Amino acid sequence: MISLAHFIVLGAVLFCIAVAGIFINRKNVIVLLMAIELMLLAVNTNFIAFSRFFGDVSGQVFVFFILTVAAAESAIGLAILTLLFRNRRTINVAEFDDLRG
Amino acid sequence: MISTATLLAIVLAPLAGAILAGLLGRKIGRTGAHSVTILGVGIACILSIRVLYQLVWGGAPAYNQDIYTWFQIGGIGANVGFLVDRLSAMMMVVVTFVSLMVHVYTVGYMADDDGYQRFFSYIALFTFFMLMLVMSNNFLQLFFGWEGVGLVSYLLIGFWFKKPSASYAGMKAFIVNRVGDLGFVLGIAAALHFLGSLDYSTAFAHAPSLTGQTVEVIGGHPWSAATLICILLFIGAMGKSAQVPLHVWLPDSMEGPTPISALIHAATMVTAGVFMVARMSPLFELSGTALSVVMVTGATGAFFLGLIGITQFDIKRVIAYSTLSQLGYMMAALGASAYAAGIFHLMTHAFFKALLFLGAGSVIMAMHHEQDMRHMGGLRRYMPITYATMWIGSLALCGIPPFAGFYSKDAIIEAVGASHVWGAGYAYWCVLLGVFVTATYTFRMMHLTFHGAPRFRVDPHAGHGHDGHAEPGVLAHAPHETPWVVTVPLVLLAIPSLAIGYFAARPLLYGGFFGSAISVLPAHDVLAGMAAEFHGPLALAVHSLATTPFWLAIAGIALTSYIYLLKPTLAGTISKALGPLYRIVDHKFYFDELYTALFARGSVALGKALWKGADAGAIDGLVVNGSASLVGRIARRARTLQSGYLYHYAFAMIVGLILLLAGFVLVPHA
Amino acid sequence: MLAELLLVLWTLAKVLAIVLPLVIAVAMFVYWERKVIGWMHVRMGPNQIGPLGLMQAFADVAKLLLKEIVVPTNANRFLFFLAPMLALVPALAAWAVIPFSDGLVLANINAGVLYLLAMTSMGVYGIILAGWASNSRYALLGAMRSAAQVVSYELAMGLALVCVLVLAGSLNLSDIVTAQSGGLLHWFWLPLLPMAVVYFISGVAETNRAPFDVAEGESEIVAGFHVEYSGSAFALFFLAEYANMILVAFLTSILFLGGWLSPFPATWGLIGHGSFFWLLAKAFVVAFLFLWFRASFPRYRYDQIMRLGWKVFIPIALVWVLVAGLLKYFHIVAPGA
Amino acid sequence: MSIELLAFYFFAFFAVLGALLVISLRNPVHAVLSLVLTFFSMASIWMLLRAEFLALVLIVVYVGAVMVLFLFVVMMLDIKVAAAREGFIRYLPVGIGVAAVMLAEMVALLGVRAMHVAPPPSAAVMGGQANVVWIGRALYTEYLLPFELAAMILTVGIVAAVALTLRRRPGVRHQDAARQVAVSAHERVRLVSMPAERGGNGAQP
Repeated sequence: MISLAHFIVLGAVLFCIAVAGIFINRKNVIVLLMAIELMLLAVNTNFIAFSRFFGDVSGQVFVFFILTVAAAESAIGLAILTLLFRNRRTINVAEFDDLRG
Repeated sequence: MISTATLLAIVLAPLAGAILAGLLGRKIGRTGAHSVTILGVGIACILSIRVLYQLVWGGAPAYNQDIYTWFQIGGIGANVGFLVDRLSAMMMVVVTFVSLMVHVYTVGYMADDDGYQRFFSYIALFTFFMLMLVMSNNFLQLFFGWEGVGLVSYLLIGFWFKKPSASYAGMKAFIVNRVGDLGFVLGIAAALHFLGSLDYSTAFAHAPSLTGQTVEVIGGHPWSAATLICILLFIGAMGKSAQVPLHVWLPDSMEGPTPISALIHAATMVTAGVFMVARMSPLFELSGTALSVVMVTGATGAFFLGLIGITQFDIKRVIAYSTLSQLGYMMAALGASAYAAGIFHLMTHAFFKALLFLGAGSVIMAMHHEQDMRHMGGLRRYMPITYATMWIGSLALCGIPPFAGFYSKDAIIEAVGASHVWGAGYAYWCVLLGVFVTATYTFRMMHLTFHGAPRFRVDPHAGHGHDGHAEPGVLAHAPHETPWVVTVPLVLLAIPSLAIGYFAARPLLYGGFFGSAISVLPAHDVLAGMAAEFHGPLALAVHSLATTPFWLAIAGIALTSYIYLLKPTLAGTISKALGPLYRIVDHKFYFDELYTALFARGSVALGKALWKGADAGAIDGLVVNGSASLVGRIARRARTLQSGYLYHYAFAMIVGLILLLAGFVLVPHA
Repeated sequence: MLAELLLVLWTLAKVLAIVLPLVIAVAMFVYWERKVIGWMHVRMGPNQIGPLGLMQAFADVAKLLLKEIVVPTNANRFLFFLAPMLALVPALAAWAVIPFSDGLVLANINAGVLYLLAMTSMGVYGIILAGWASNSRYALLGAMRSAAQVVSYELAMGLALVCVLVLAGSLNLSDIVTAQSGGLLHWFWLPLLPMAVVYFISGVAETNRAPFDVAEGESEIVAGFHVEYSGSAFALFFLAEYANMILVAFLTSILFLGGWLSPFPATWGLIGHGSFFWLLAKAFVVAFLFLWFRASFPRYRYDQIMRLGWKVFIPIALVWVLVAGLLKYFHIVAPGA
Repeated sequence: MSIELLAFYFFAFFAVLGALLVISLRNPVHAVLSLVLTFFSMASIWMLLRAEFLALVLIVVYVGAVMVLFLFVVMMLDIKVAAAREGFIRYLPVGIGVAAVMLAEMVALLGVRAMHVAPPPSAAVMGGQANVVWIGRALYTEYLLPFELAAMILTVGIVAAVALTLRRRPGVRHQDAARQVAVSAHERVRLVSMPAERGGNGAQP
């Protein structure tokens, strides 16, 4: 029988994979961005699962907004990335340390 | 009736002059500066004489009124007000008259000084403060005037601030006075605490309640409250009136211009202590101990500090030590409860000491700012007026009848002799021998300065200037009599020095002149006993020819005349023969050395310890630099956290998230 | 369990019933295209193989299947082979929600229009990956052009769809068709005429057909994203492109031309009733337009394509969304039935 | 095991596989495609949750647009794969450790056992409406203002993205449609009066 736990655990697994991805691919901005997208996906899955199991539309509405914002975020993020590459000829995060104290 | 407006005019006229001369000195020029200040002080002088006249002959009652409320704290009012009775009126006349004389004299003395306007501003300001002190009707205003004159004194001692010795002397005067002022402030506070008011009349009205009250300054030793208050106040007087052992600043204050020495450090300011003790007579009368302290201190100064005068060669210093000695006389009189005698001597001393100082200043001018008597001599031919007036001053100082000093000093010696407070015997010997000492140093000065052969040389090619000479004892011009602005004050001061004693002795000493201004317990009233033997000034003068003090004075004059006029080499021989004794006196009883070792070195060492240890070490090193470097060190560590690497921040967030989750997992749910 | 298994098998059968005719339709469409363009160019077109050259398309298929697939050096083999499939799968998957007639639909889902958008938007992957995996500059350039073009026109297309579903009040394609019932004038082409045009032209651009075929651009970049493909791999792209064309033709028919509905009153008997053949006929006409365009128009320049998409179609579509909303709000256009 | 559960495991497997590939693949293009796989699988899982609208929006928005953008960027930027992969092996254990700890914590915290509840009938949940209608009603009534706000965010996002990446390169020819339309006849042709050439080997007299 499919249950709420299935979806929640799936979300948790995806989230943790994304966390691991951030740890492992520390130099690659694109993979970092993708890991963030993965996290959002995991979170969204939880929202939808709860919405479904509790019969509350708010969860899905929230996912809708998250998708909206995330789309805008990745668009701007990629634009910034393009600019970065244009100016620095690299997307290696290790070389973006202008804010070092 | 004395009008408030008159009193305000007396006080404010010198202040206005001071402000005009001080702030607009450049605009109004030299003539303007001395005109406004002389005008201001002149107005004050004339009005003061009128006030005194009203009080003494006009039958006007004493004026005691608050004019302005300065502030009010918890029932304690600080007011500006005037108490003008015969005591203060007499002081006002003395102050303004001497001040006026000095103003006029200064026109000549400072004629070619750069700080001309500044000087006039200062002395006018001094007159204002002194009047505030004298006319005050409460402790706080008294303190205001007290500090004000101290400030001006500091400014004027260091008037030639480019001269290091003058600067140091100014600072010395200021610091020594701080010691006295501390006691004074504590005394005022104690008076306020026990008497509940700053106002004289209220406070004195409560004075009898002090009897029996005790206070434990040191645990287990109850002190009489009256004694405590009086001794604390007297410590203030010791500072201001240069009593042993706080006298050390006065000789050094001679670094200031001579008119200042005359005005502040002889006639007026230094007598503020005497005036204050007289003013506080209702309090002092309550404490026999305090009177003893006053008398012993004064008498000690009168004799021992006079001794120092014999060894000095600087003409102004001789007069300065003479002042110390005479202040000692005044204090001794106060200690004997002969307040009137003390004040009487204060007045006569103001005239003849101002005269002597101004005369000395005249000599110094004539000698082109040479002060060393070893390079003088025979000046009587060059400056007859100065010579004549100086003679009058000297005789007054020595107490030769019928000069002013005779009456006051004789009264003091008698009063001390008649006193029964503890230490009166010692004090009597001191003041008695002091007469001989006084005559000795006075005529030593006269002989060295005016008699004998000149010990200077006139050389038109020698360097000429205010700062001194290329060679000591060499003058560019021959000495000459000083201009009229100098000699007129000398003459005007010589008149009271000559005659005031004769006219004032009876009313002041025995006529109850001061009335309620001074209160004396019957047990202490020595003057009353003396009044019985008083048969008029002339009779007293004649009678004195048969008394010890007169012959002691004559002996002093004769001795010095013999040594300095007939056997000039004898002085050196005697000083050699006396050896260590001479050295002790010559070094002023090693007071300065003692203070230097004890306080100066001590405070330097303390300061150094505080500087190195507390300031540089604790505050700079630990607190300031320490905290700064601590911040720096923490920041250096913390800075490494801010790597600028995106993933480090991501790590931090994730680790935080994990910890948060762990917290939720580990903490059981409520 | 058995019932579920049977359901899966039945669904598979239905899928086959759609895909197989579709593939044959593609083959015949290619033949028809060559014939029509030939006639328009006053030439014969294919006429050698089979009667009237009918078997030409099948011959081509055979040829392509038999040809060797050449993989360029340094090409990404996995993606190189994945790309054609990624191109074809969405093209075929989209057919799942197409209602061929009343009730005749593989998956009558509520969000059919969204599903269509989703599938068409995925077609771009095939193109991009093909271009990138080929390790060829021409291919990559073509892929980039194509991808940008597809993404741009998808917006206008989506907005046109929004207009339709505002009027229909449903995302279900069958419902949309039903909403147009009531005769020729009730079809959405009339109230949404600009949108119909925008949708169709966007469809042409989406499928990279002439005059928007800069992704292939034979005269500039040889053959664009599939320049390195040969044999059956190329055939898959070919199949996907034509399947998409037919899909756009069907969708235009369904969304704006009343789908299976008859233009004639129901009283007219057989031709007055809606049926699959009406849809086929409409789609045929629309598909013909593709061929006509190709034969008539010169190719757009790339910047002109972009300008048309962003500065003409999207503003028009945005305005018409408002118009459609007003039409609906004031009941000027009420869904039929 | 119901077919729904089977489908769940099937899609979940691909979702997790895709996610693992995203973070471990060397080639960013492959990583992007893996992410597409994950998105696709998760969209299917959302379908299982009867969230059709969001599932399709996920595909339209993410697979159809965002990931295409990613692909674009990855392809256009000349990424040095080796540098980007620096320290992969070194940080692998840390990453796995952190992820494992986190997963354990999450599972413990969520109390997975307590969630073994069967889903309620979807029709009952949505009040008999289609999923799209369900969400639509909520969006346009209760969440109208946030919805408008989301639209604003998207607009700003577009403007920002364009403004950031727009660059005017000198020397590039642009077509100015307005000028083309507004052109007048005398601007099209320029008549040049050329003086006759003298001398040379021309045949002019």
